[in-house]
Amino acid sequence: MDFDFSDDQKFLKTEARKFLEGRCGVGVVRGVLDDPAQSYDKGLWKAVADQGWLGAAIPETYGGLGLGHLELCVIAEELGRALAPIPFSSTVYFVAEALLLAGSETQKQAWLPRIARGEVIGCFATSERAGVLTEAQIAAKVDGGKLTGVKLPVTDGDVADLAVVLAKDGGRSSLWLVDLSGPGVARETLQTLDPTRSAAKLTFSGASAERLGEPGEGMSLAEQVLNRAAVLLAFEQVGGADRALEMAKDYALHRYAFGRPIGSYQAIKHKLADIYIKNELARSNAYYGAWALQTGAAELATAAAAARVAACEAFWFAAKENLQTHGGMGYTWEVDCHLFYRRAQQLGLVAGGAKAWKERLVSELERRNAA
Amino acid sequence: MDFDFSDDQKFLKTEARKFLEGRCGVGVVRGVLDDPAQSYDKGLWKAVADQGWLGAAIPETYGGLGLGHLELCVIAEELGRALAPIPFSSTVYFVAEALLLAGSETQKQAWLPRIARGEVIGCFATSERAGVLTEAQIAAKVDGGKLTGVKLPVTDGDVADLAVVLAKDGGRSSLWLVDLSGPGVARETLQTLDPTRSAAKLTFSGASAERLGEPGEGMSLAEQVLNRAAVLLAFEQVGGADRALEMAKDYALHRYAFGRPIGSYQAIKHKLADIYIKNELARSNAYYGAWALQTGAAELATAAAAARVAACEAFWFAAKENLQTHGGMGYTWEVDCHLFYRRAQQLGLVAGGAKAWKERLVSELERRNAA
Amino acid sequence: MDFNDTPEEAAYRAEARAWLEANAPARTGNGETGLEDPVSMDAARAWQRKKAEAGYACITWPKAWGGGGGASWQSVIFGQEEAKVATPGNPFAIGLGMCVPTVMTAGNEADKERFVKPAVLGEEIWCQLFSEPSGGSDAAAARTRAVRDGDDWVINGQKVWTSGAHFSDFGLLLTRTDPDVPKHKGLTMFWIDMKAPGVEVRPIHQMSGASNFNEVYFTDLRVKDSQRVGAVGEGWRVAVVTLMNERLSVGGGGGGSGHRRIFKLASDVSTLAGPAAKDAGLREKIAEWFVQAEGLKYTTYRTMTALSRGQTPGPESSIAKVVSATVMQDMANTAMELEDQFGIITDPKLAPLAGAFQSALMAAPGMRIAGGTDEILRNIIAERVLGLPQDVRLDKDVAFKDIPTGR
Amino acid sequence: MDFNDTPEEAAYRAEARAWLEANAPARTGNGETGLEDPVSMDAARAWQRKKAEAGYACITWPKAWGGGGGASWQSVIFGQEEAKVATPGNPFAIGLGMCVPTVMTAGNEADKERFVKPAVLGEEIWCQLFSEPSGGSDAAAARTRAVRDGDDWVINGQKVWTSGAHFSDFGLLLTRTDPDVPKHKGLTMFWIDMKAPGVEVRPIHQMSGASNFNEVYFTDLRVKDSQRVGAVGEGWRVAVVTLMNERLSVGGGGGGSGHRRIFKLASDVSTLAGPAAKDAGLREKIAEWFVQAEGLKYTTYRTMTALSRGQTPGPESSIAKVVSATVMQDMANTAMELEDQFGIITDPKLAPLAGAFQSALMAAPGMRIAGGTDEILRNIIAERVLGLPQDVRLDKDVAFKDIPTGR
Repeated sequence: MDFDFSDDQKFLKTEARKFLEGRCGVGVVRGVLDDPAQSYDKGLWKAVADQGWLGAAIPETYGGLGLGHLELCVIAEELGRALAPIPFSSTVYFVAEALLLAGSETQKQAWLPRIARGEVIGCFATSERAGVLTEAQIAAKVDGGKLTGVKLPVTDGDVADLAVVLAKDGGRSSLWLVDLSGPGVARETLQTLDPTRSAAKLTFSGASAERLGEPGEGMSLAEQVLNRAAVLLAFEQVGGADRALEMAKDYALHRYAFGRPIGSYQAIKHKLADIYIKNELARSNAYYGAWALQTGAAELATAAAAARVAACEAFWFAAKENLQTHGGMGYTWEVDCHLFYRRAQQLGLVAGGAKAWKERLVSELERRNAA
Repeated sequence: MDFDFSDDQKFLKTEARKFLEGRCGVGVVRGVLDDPAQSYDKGLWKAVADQGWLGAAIPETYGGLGLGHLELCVIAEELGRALAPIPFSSTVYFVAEALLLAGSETQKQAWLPRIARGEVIGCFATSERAGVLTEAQIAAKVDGGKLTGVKLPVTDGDVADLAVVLAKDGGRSSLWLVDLSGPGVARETLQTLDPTRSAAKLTFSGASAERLGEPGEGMSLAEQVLNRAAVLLAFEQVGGADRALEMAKDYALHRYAFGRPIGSYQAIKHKLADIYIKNELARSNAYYGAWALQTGAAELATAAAAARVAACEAFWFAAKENLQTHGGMGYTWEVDCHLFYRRAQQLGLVAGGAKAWKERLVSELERRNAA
Repeated sequence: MDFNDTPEEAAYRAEARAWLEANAPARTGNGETGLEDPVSMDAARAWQRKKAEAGYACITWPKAWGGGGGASWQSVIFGQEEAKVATPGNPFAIGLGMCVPTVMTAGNEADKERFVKPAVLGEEIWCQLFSEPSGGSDAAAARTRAVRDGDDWVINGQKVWTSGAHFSDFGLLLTRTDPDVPKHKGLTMFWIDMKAPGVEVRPIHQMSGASNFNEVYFTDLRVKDSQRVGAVGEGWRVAVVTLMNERLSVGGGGGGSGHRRIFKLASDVSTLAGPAAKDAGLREKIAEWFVQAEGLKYTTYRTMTALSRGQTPGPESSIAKVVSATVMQDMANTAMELEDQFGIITDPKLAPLAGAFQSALMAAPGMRIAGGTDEILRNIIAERVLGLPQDVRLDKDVAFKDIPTGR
Repeated sequence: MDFNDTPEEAAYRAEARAWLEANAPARTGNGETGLEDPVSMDAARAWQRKKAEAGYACITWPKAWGGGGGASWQSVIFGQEEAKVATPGNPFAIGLGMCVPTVMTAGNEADKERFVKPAVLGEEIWCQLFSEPSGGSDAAAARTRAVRDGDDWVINGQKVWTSGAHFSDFGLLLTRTDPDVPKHKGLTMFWIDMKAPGVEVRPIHQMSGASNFNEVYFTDLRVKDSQRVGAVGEGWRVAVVTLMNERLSVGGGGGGSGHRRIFKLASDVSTLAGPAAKDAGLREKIAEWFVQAEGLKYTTYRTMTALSRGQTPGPESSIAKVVSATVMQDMANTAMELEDQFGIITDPKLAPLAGAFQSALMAAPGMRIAGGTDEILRNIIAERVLGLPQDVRLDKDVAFKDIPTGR
């Protein structure tokens, strides 16, 4: 039994934290927050690419470091902790994973090395309207290699070079690769709950689309991509939740009321204990997801759903109660609590909300119990 | 606007409390708890009958006091507070209400005066198996005036003289009056979570049954009876919940830990504040239910469901957190916390669980919003 | 128990309604937007004057002070009727609800003569200057210093979370006049002219983007000793009068319309299993929220009934905010889950219900804090309602300057 | 990260499994009932001796003391394998987990010689006598008096919540030897003979009907000064050693099977909308409970991994009980709602799943209290894990006899 990261992986984590503390201070995050024209921090993106993180889980044959998913998990945790305002998840957890999962040799050769080098930003375009994504919901369609339809919200869609799009071709849906630099693509940046992570409305009018994976397998492939992304996002969420807990703890130790640190009052102590409990449960579920992702285990669907459900709950709870612990100051623009409150929602919604994942989890359990 | 009980009603409440403090101390409750042979306290039943409470809402023409349902509500609150171990709810909230709602003149004349005098104990027999009561669930049937089938659990069924039974006659169900002293009735007392309120399995094999209300209207009549009972039970629950809060408060004031009353620690203070909040919300919803019951308002279905949902939540929370506040002692047989924990479940299940009532409430709201 | 008026109440209501119909325009919109509209000062002042002249402003105050000389049940009824018509925003609430009553209780005769009537007539607006950055939930920890200088006092310091400071004419200011005695003993209250030199008002930028509060800075602000409200060192006693007036105000019924909104959303979106409106999990939550909103509504009715009967309302109203703020946050978060990926969009042109739930999500944290945090309100319920002991206090018997403080 | 053993671990596991298969009967039943069976003393003693002789009892203890002289990862692996086979109940846990290690740390040489080996061999059983009726969560508030009398001490008082007192040979007893000094300074620890005159054991009747704990009364119990464990007045230091050993024991994975049980129930009953198994509200709850149970399971794996790597486990294990006890109570209450009217029935012949959820409902309150209440555990997490300050203590610097107490 060895249910923890290796010393090498922990070293990578420490290095990543040091790196991000230097390159991704809160000033960088606020830079993107306060400037509507800025969708992400280009300097940080470049620096992260130079670290090779974009290709951490991309095999060397495709220009990556070929380290593996466990290494990507520890990087994800640190990116989440730092609220990194870059299109990392869209590019790496969604698009690179989709290519690794379903791409042809040519497609992998064409895109993965450029992704690893940071030359290509990716986005994953599935949603078209409010509500849980279902096959029936999809109106976008491809005819003779040309894509028409509207996708929103598309995280990082306003800055992406390459999109993986879920669209129908005949009756059933498939995944499609769309080079967004081509004609027939209109983008509109959206106002969202978390301006530190951009999102767009993509309107396709006859854009060239190349099929990714088997025809008609779109929903099932999308779900497999979501399972992989859910595990990686869970680490970002755990990183953010732990940081929110540290903020709350630090404030509770140094803020005094009635002559005592507020951290000496049980209302605050127990609130923070509850955050800690949820964070540990989320971390343990995320570790199991990491194991399943790394080993390609049959349990991935269950493990990913459990990791996501626990992580969404933990980050949301930590973010809102950290803000509450800060009292009036926590509600101001100047104090950073709202950055975590916003990001908790962004990460909680980007791969679909927890409610839908609970249903997926229980369906998996039913399958198991039946078997 | 006059949204409170009148001075006369409050006087009745005070008198009822004094009376029950004298006649229904915890010793009386434990007498029934500890003696399996004792299904209820006969002395208390007699005394309550002598007070005329059984007929508080029964018109004088049928031998009652004809006071009205608001008066019955204040009595119910005190009975709940005292954990009265008597078949009051079955006899008054269910059977008497069923007779008032659907009984023929003859049926009312035959039974209500005897109920008011305390000569007849009633029971309401609907459930046959685990799960929410539905028309499909009912197997009991009446053929040529003879009832066959099994009903369980039937609260107070082991001591009742008269049963109102939900059973089919042809395809659809009706309500039936069954004199349990007649032939074709077998009873078996059940082990339950709350031995201070008895329940039985009733097996009918050709017992004489007389229809109560319109044929085929069984489910709808049962629901109307349940709506009335739900409001009255809500007052018992609010009474119990308030008493549980008082117990917790009293203990928290006099139990010391680390040199301070435990009631000076926020963990306890906020726990008790939360009990208070739920109790007040339950009380206010119960008051609205009382108004709807008294005035026969169209809102009764909504008001009754809201009153029951709030009351179930309040009593359960107050009972379990009162026990928790008492720590190890609270878990012992000798301390009274478990009496409230048991009764909270008994009252929470006797008219059907909160989950089903939430569904009823939302269906009513949909109907309203549609209208 | 009866929702109908007594003949006397009915008569007063008819009279009030007639007057309102004659004097106020019919309401437009859903009745909620009114509260969110920016305050139009002139309209507000005009409306306040109209009410005052008709005896409908400060209904329970003596006529001599410009009030209506009426009973509290009358002010309840008028309030209900006024809520049904479109009225301008109310910038007078804090002054007439807290500051001026304090002056009437603790101020000198000259001040009463000077201030009460103009306030009732809407000519002068007041704000309350108690909270400080270092104080937070602990108002008695005020550090703003007032130092005696001949016949004047010189004031330096900062207040925070002040509503309406930017449009107020006067403020009720809690200061520290003696740091060498225990915190509750070294405070003194003054009224100040908000337009005087040495007073600077800055808006506070909230996470929601709005700015409903101000910071107020005092730099060598000179006030006359005659502006003192109450004796030197009696400031906390005076402040308690103000805060008691605040608690007496009936806590609003709270978010009863929420369940309709989420029903609307649920009928527009689907879950993995089908239409969200049929989702049993959502339906259970809707039932729970509805029951809480109804509970608050009828709790308010109970409070109003006590008023109508000439009794002082019980403590029930203290539960309103702690319940409604949490419901608001839970409901908004649930709505995000229903909207799924789409929930991130705040653009009113694209988001379901014009982004109502996204706005609620960003407003809810403020609701849980402003006017007493969830934690402070639970303390208040535990101590004032249930009579549980205060937590251990280390700040009561030492000189204020010696009380430990954070960084 | 992988669930497989290292070659070294695998070898040890194979060896242990072989030994277990040769020496222990194959498990029958679902693996849970074993824990509920009444302790069969003789079988338990025999099994313990067998393990001790094979070096599988107290694996990490020195061979000289009868232990296995092994590493903690070995004891983790043996524990996993032993859990797979049917073994008698374990009445030795408290003695070997807490009492005897305390004697080994704080006791004198003679006591170590006398007690360690017989305990390891299962010949002698120990219980821990710390809690008192007036103490509750506050073990250092012990009032049981030990008064010096020549070479003896005379002990009077009462302990409570003692597991296994009725079948124990010896007990580790925390006493008050000096009420005139602060509470933590006036305590002294002794070992006592549970069969000695002056010791009376009474079972505690729990609300569930069971009696898993005892009260123990001491009336003029005489012990020799040589039975003292640690110096006079050092009792609390000694007790802390005992309690630390308690906290080191890995908190169990917690209720992983619960979701299967409630699935079973849900497939047997229906709601107003149809089969309960399709009820979205229930399904969400099942997902939440499952995620918590899994979280605890993998948290335990993380702890075991730390042990296997020769590190001291982190504080993660402190969350197990506070989570699982609450889940147990919520799940049981939800099951009652699903069973609806029928839920009240406890008769195993009639109740769904033989009344498993009714039993859980009545057991859960005890779970939330025994071994540290929810509130105390949250204090421990906040203080020892997060490093937040202790609450204000009024009981530290005054003489024990002057500490305020309740009625």
